[in-house]
Amino acid sequence: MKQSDNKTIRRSDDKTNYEPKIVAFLCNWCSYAGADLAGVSRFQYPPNIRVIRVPCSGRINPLYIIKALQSGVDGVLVSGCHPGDCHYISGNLFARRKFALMKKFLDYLGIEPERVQFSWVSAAEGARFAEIIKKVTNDIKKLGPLTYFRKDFEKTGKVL
Amino acid sequence: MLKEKRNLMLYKQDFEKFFRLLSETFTIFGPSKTDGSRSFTKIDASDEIAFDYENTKMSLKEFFFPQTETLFFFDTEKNEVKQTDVETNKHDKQNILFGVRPCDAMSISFLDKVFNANNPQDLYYTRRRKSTRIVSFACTNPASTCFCTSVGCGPDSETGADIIFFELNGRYFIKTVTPEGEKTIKSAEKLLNPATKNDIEEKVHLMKTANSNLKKIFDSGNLQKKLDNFNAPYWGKLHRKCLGCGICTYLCPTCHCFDITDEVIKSNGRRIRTWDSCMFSLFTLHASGHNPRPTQKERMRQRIMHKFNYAPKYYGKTFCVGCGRCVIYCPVNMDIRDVMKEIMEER
Amino acid sequence: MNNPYVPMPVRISDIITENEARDIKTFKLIFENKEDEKKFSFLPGQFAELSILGFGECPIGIASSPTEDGFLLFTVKRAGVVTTRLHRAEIGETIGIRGPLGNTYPIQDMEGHNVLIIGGGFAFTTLRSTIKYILEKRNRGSFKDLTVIYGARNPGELIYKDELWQWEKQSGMKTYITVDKGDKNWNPLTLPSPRCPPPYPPPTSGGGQRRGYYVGEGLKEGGRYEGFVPTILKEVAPSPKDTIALICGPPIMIKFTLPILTNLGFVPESIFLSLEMRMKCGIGKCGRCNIGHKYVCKDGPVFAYAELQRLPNEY
Amino acid sequence: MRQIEYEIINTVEKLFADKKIDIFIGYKKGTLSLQTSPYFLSEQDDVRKLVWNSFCSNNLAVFIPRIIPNSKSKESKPVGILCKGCDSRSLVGLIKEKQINRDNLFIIGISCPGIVDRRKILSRLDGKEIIGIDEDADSIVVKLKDGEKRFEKEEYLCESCLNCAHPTPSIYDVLIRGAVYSLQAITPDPITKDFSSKPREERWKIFETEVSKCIRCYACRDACPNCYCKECFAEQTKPQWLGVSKGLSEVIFYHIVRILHQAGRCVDCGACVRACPMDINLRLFTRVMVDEVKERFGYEPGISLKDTPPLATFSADDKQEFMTEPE
Repeated sequence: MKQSDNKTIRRSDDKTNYEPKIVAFLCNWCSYAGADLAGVSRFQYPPNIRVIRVPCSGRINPLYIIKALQSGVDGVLVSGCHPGDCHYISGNLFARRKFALMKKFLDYLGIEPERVQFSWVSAAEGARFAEIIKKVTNDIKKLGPLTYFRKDFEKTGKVL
Repeated sequence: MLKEKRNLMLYKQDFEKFFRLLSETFTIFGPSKTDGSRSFTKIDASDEIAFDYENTKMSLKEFFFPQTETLFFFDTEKNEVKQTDVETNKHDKQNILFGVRPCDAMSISFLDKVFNANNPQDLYYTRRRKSTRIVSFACTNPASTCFCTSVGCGPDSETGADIIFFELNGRYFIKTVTPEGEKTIKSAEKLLNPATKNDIEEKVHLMKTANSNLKKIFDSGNLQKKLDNFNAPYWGKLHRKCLGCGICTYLCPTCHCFDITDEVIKSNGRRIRTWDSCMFSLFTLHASGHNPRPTQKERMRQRIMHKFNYAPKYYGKTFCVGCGRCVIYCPVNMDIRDVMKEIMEER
Repeated sequence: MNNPYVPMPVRISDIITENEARDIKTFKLIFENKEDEKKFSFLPGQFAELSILGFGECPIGIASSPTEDGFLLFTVKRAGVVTTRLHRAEIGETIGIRGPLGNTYPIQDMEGHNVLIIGGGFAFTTLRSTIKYILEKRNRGSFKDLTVIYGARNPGELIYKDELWQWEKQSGMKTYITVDKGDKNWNPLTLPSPRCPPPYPPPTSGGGQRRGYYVGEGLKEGGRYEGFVPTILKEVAPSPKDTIALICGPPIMIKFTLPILTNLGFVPESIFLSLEMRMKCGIGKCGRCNIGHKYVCKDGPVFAYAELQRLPNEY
Repeated sequence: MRQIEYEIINTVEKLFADKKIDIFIGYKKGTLSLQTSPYFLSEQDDVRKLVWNSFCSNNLAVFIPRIIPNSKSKESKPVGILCKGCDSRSLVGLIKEKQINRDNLFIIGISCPGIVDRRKILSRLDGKEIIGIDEDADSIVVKLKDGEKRFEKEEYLCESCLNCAHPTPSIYDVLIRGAVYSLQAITPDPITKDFSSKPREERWKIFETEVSKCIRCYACRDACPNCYCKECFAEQTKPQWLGVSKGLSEVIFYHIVRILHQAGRCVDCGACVRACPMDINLRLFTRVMVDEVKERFGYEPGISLKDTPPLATFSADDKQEFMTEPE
């Protein structure tokens, strides 16, 4: 996760003009193409997402999501092909089960469910992609920055 | 300069005053009642101290050699080391570790040999060590898991301590062990009286009972010779129930192995040292994939040998103080006393 | 007071790719601060911790000789996190160094004696330092005959090639170079011409016939071979008289070399090995590189075979 | 209890006599009161040292992947093992995930009356030294220097045993029947139900305080039979997912990912809780996954060798109410 584009998104703990940082894991065959389509079709959506392209939503290990949250993002979106449309036949259906458990568990621990979201976006759904990004960004904006377990040794690294 | 160790008495009703006088010049740490004497924490009032604890869960080493320590901070963008506060920070206020068990106090004298010795000196450890006095508390009621007398320690061992307290009936018998200890109690001098013959007798009697409660299970000198047999058959068996977790080494007051790694967030980074354990499979894994200790057998052997054979050869001391933490907390009840017995019985 | 954990800055002034597989590179380092350079006095056999901020440290043997002024050489094989990053480094980059660490080859004991150097693979680094040290004009007189036996998997894997070809020709030392498997340019010495100097530079096409290594007598001036180091050692059969042997190489090579040296009549006290272990602190505190009660980082990495025999066989 | 102990000893003796096994894993008397220790015995060893009581807390299945390293290799003789209900469920998981071969095991199943939590008893003794222990069907009698103390087992069982649905082993070669502590198992477990009813901030606070005690000894992982990965994510260096410091962020990361990794595998044996030296109440967080897997996929790990693990399969009409839809 390269964080060189800090200029465009200024993060601030001040809630009013706070811009969340969101990582979007997009499946190569549908959602990534959907995002592309949203771009070429000029559908406007908030610039808060950083896209990481993955071969399939089934490739997502819960580890990646937790790592992203720990590394300083405020929310994560995972998006893949609609059920039945997976390029690898059933990758997204396996993934759906993992997502269900993960969603439940993070909610149970006390992390807001809006922090980690999952969606299906096909290659033809540019508009839907833009809508989903809008929703996710708004949700996370409302929650404010994630402070739960972001790694920050500047505060804790003090010696005795 | 201290000519001889002094024996002093303090009445229990004066302890509160004594504590307050000391806390004017020192920050006091001790086993606190609030966290169930899990570790040594800052004590603000004398009644927070848990006197009757057996042993803290975390050993004293944590205080001088914390689980995670920043060696220095750096900036990866500028590619430069920002100095730590080890050189710059002056710690004006000195610390007292109060109510340390003699075994823990002794363990610090071992860690001194590793970190404080001039070969070269470990500044991080030394700095804390220099600013800290250890006031130990003799054990009058040792736990069933204690085996300090087997490894050359004891319920009234003075090694490593600056002052040692003995709890007598209604009063404390205080013995100053080092010049630093003498300086420590200077401010509370007026509360202290010289010990009488009676007091000394009572103390001697008290420790006799405590000592008799501790069974000597093995002799560490003989054990060292016995362990010279590196390929003894028992190594093939002993480790079998070991899970390979790091409880025994992390809770051990003398285990001091560590790892050095870098952590980076954006361009801020720090080099840290963290506890590591010879029980972990990755401990000795080379980058090439070769591992000199590939199975739990070798790792278990390393732990035992390091404490009872290598350390005596290298530092002249058996690196075990018999605190019993590894015995209490091992999830599979791998009792080091049993292991020792088995080794001693082997012909 | 010096903090033993803080690295000194050094600049990479040159990078040489040593082998065909391109996973061994030699880095030429120059101190950023002159005082650091003065403090860094070492002898052949010692190592140092190279550190890259954000990646960590790795212990590497010093390949340059103390007689080479103004720079340090480190030959690094790409293996772990730090070395992989180091291999991506560019000339001009600043890295860190901590050292010198460990003990040295027994230079004083070696003085006035013949020296036999046996190296394998890329573990030749500290041995190169030793050879350079001995060959230095003002030191050369202190040592008697110098014999070098060096082997690698194939000609492409030989490191310090330029110097090897030079040493082959140099008088006052015998250089035996061997590869496990030669290629068409590798021209091992063959029976009819035992004293024939090796072709230099290696022929570009055709080359000599590959007929395996030479078996026989009379090879006194060194040469090129095909075969494993222990085998060549057996053929070369250096005299144990008044000789100190230094070995550094992969464990398997060491394992087969030691019995041959013993058979030749070398006593364990005259054989010195340089060992490798996983290290972190390099100053005998972090407690992972011990072999028995010796720390490889502090009491080693050089051990007399006699000493090693008394230690557990766990490396 | 004694009766069952004899039965175990006789069975094992016979197994050795018939040359059916070379090694047997059971329990022997521990060196501390209220504790037993895993016992590896071969033919030469003393079979009569085997014990069976309310303190046989270790999940012995954890040793199986370590001593039978390869699932494909057929050992000449199977390994004998004493299995409680939860141990056998762990074994089922290992067999299903091809870590071991069923033919390599000789399982002496034992229906389990529940394991007594020694920490619960110790906390009632105020650090007094225990001289002896007596056990009958319903209670534990702890003998102290100054008298005795009686503890009703029912109150002092481990949390995971209190809500155990399958105290009788699901697979075995020989089953030794004994008293089974029978309580109606409830899903979801009361502790998770109670926890989920708390406000969000409080839940996180509890989670944070619990795991902040962690010293990263990895005992929870090493005591877990289903944590069999040769290389754990926590120790990987390429890439390094997890830092090695004791910081809260790392500890939280480790526990979340470990628990998620165990989802669909965890048989709620409580081995991690009992192994933890810092008394972290791990079950508060692990149990919820067990309940969720059962509710969502109708799957209970370790019950049958036939059904597919929930995350290794799917159904076209799995519920997906949690997916984000545009507003």
